[in-house]
Amino acid sequence: MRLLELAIETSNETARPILDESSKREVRRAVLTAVAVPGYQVPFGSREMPVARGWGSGGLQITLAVIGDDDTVKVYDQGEDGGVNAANLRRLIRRSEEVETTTDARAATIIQTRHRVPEDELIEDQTLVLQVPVPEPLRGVERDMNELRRMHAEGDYAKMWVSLYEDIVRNGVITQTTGYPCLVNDRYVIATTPIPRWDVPRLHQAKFLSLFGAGREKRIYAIPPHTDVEPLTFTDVAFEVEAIASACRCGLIRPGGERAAYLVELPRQDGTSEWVCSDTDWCARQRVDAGLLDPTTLVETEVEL
Amino acid sequence: MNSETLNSEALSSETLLSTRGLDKTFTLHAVDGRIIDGLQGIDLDVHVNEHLCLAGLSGAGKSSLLKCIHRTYASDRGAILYRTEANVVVDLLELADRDMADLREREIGYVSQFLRAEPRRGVLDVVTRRAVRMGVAHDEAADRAAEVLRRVNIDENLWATYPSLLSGGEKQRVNLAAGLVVAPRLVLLDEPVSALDPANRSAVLDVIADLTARGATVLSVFHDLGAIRQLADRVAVMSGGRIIDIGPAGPVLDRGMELIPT
Amino acid sequence: MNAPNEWALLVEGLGKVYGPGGAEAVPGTGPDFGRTVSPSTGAIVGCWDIDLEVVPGEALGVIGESGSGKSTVMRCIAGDQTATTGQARLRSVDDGATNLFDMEPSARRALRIDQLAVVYQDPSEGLDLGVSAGGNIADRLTAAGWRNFGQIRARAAELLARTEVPLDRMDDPVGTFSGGMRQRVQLAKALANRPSVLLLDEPTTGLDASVAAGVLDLIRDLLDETGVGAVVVSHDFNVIEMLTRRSVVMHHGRIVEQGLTDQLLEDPQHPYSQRLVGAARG
Amino acid sequence: MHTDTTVQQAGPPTRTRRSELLAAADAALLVELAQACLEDAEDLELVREPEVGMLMLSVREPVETTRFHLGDVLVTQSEVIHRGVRAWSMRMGDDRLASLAAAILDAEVESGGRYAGSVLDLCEVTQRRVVRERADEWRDLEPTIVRFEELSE
Amino acid sequence: MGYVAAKGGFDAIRAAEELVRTRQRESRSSWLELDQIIDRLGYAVDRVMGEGGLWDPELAARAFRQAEGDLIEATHLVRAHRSTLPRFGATRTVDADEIDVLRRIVPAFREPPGPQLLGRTLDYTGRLLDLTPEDQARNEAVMAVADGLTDTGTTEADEVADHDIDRATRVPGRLLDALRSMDAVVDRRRSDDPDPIDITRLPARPGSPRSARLSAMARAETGALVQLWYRNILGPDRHLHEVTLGEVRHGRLPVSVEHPLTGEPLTVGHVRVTEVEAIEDLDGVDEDRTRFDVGYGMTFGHNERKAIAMANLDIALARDDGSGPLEQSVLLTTDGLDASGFLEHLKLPHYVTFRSMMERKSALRSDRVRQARADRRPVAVSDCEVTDLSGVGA
Repeated sequence: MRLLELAIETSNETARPILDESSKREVRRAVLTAVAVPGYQVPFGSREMPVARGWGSGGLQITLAVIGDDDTVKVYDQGEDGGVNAANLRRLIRRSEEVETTTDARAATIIQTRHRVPEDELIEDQTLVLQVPVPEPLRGVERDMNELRRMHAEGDYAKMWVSLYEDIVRNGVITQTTGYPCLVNDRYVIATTPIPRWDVPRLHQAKFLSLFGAGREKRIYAIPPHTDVEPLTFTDVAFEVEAIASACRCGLIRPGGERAAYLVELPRQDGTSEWVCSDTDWCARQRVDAGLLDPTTLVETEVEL
Repeated sequence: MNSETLNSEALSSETLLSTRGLDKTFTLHAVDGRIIDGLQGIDLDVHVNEHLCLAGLSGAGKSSLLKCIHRTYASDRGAILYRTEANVVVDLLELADRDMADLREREIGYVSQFLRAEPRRGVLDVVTRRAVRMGVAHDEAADRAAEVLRRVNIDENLWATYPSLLSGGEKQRVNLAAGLVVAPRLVLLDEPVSALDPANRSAVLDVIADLTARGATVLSVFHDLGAIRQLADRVAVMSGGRIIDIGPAGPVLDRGMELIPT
Repeated sequence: MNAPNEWALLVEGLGKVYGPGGAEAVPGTGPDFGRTVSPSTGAIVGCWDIDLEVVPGEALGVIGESGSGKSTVMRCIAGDQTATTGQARLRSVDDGATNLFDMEPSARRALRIDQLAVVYQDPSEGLDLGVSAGGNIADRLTAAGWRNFGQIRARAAELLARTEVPLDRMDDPVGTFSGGMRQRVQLAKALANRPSVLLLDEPTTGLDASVAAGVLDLIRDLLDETGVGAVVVSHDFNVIEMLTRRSVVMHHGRIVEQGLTDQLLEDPQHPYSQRLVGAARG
Repeated sequence: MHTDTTVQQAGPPTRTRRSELLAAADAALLVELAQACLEDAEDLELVREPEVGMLMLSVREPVETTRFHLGDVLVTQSEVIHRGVRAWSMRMGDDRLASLAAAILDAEVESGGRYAGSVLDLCEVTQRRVVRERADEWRDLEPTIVRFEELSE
Repeated sequence: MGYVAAKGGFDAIRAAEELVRTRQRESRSSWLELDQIIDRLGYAVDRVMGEGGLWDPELAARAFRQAEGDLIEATHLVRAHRSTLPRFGATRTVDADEIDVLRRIVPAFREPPGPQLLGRTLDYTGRLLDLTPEDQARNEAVMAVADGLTDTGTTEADEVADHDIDRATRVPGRLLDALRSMDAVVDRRRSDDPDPIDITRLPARPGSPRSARLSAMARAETGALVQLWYRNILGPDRHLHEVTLGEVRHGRLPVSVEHPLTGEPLTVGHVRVTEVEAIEDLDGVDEDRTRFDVGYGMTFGHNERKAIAMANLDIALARDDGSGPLEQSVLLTTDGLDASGFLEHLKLPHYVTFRSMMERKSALRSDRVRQARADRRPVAVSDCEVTDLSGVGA
């Protein structure tokens, strides 16, 4: 018996998951607490991931912790499966865990996302994992952490209301863009990550579970299925989502049209713009259904590594 | 307040106010604790609806007595019995501060020669507000204020002016108007006409004379004999912190001219 | 005479010691010893043995030099500082059965919304200077559950009009206001939810004389109109004289004299009160 | 009690002390000797494969005399049964081969194996090396002590 | 079945990675060995170990090389690697008094108990950039090594038999104990022994016990801690006094565990640490003006700047008892990975959020909103306020 061979043979170097089992258990415990107290930011021992803090390390830890053998994972960013951050995270997840991946939100059991909720209507047993850069909804009005903790504990959100009041007074409209503050289950105010206001109504009484992971800030919070999620608005000032101001390049969405989706702008040097659907996979399927696109020209879901 | 109320029999029915053995000294802590005598053993009955003038030379203790009754001065010992509107006899010296303050607001008025009005309020406003504070509805209070201001000869042009901009005589009349817009049951008058010219003085004395006509009781200090002769039912002469003579105005004044300023 | 008034605020045996020792720090301090620093523990006895009572519609004055402990008393009642010992009760809370000092901090803070309002000398303590006058009032209203923008604005406008803040300044940040105007906004905010007791800490100190006079006038009217019970802390006798009927005089953390306000100012009994009044009026 | 690889002791080291010396011993010498032991008796059983992991370094600070975690230390530990005797080793860093070797050598001594004497010699060499290195280090450091010459009569 | 146009981003990532790898492998200069980095770039290695919170010079050197000298990236690599490692447990608690000193200075006294041992330092030397020509310097280095090989200037073990004297000097008593004997410091020694917080498993938040603060500072980014110190000494925050240093030490601490078979403690090796005691002048109203208090700092490796900043911050935090903003700054803004990760995340695509912001800009420019603003009344901009989305995607 060669000692050297023995040592190499028994090496624990190979195929090491990027999050060890005890850490996963800890994340799952935090997730359970978060689900039990909707909207409450549960502190957890966030580990360092192979991606930088702020690059989805919180969402990644949740995904790795809740993933099971039968799960199918979709990872996308800005609504785009091919975005650089999404592609990298998907590769990391597949290297670490043996799971299927997909781009079809309907086929995924776990959808890790940054900045968007899929245009598809998600259903029971689907889990949306949102990457959260700043989980504290009150940060804009208060910085002191002891005071923030007090405000949440006492449900004292007057400062937030004042900021909305001031916004309307100064601007005539609420100018808060993304990450709109919402009251969950009539108890805690949360930051809806930076998803656009467009996506906010979809969190209210949703059939799916939403998990929010903030790796740098070491907090997890959740919206269980069938939970009230109400954007903070005055009773006489309607909450409004982003207007559809132009028709999209795919030809399916136009102002006042019967289909609606969140559009993003593609500016040109001359100041004019084109518009496209932000959720690219949804858009492609719509176009196929509408006979505008030949499905055979599309790449299938699986991406080799 | 029950502890301070006395049997209503403690005062005879014609007496509104009675001081019993009232002493007042001033201790000057800053001057080696020197003690200055103020009042000594004052026994004085004020009858219901009379005008009793305190007479005497400067320093005799006239103002001190008024202030002791009003509790602006803290008396050393003795009692000040007072029959309230509810026909309860109380010792003002034993009364809790808050109850004394209430009594001052409703029954016992003190009008000095100095005006203390809120700045930045017009004259009419100052007088009106006094009436409002004493429970008169605002519109009626304004009417009463206008009436009393006219009676003390304050020109209507001045009604919107801040009191601080008025002359000394005008201020004194405004002060009196404020004090009398709702006549207290017991009026303590401390030299209210000292700064007035003859014409205004006469008008003010008329207003004061009217107080007793309307049922009030007046205890006053005037610096001139004329006013006393015109107004007083009875006169008490003070000297060295004591009452040395008391009785109907005419005889007392005749007896003690040297102790009364002219 | 009428039935005795029921207090709106009752304070009994309030004491506050900064530093070690608690009650053990007290002996050797106070006016008799001319010091507030405990000779045994080195702690500072901010105030001790303080009893106060205020009925609805009544304003009680607290007079004293700076360092006499009067602001400590106010801050302990307000909940800005933790009292070392004693009791404070509000009639509006459990009909006076609860000692505020025993309440959970959160419940204590909630009192500030609609029970126990404070107007500070420095408006920045009671106001968010970066927020508009209307927004400052909206803070109190939303805390009390108001959720209708139009109603909030209407109520804010009503309060600001009452406190003589020009309505065309309603949407300007309070930080752009003059001192007197800030104080008016602070009053409007304090009264937004009709508290039963109002604490005023040197409400006109630092203002120009004429501005102070106007604010004082306003406070006096508000006290008359609202029937709120008030504690007025000030070193300025004009303020005390104008707003209060009864007062206490504080020195080295203790109440050395109490009585009718005009008596305290015209015939003070305690050597310290005489010195204080003599210095201010002499 | 604080233990230290520099403390000299009389006679053969205790088992614990031996583990300390094997932790400090030269990796190449350990492996060479362990290989010889294995060739002599091929009954090795791995109770715990050489595993790299972390130890949280707990320090008691002097101000409050309370503990805090300074950080983690990377170590490798192994546990074997060799010649019927159970033995364990831990070494600093990612050093699987040497850790495994050290565990085998510990069992070799404990079971009175053929190479027990060689292992003890290695311990002795290590002991002398450690002492010498430390002495050398102090020889270099000592001149950097600041000494003030006092003027005196 | 979904459809993906994902290859574009993915291929670009891979091509970008390849550029990095190629340079690392195919550089014109020779391969940088780990022992070279450990020996010659020791301060960088120490920083990566300290800020990474993991003592292992070899891993740190590896990370430093892979990160091409980017200390924060190297720290990130070490930390991410940590996440994959099992933890065996904690060492036996080592008393800070057991430090075997390589350097020890006591600025507070001319001749303290124990030595003023300068150790290996250029602190007291004018530092100029050495412009000796490369060839000459390299030759000198080679010659020096050759000299070292021939000159067996080592001490025989027998010559250092008088070992205990050495030990007393090398593990000197600490100044704090002397100050206590002089009754010059408030005594904060606790009789209880609270379990320390593990900040890698429990997030450190304001209100955490001191053990969490010490751990957070021990792992903090050196520049961040120094900057926090400086800004609080001279900047607008003013939470710090300047202290007098009692102890500045660099030395070795034993790593000690219990032998699982004998049950006895043993030392498996050593780590180098820097340790500082900072003497604070107390001047608060409820503080003991007649005595000093002491703050404490310790971090992996040789990093005196960080340990000094830490000790001064420790005493400032003890003094304001977690009531001020400083604690939040220490616990939540000094981690190098947190700060740089958050900053760098700005490089990620943000076009969904930016589009939402653009939409509000045009809303604010619309005539209806302009008018509403002038009228001080709210207005709805969108025609599809809350759109019913059911069925849209089906």
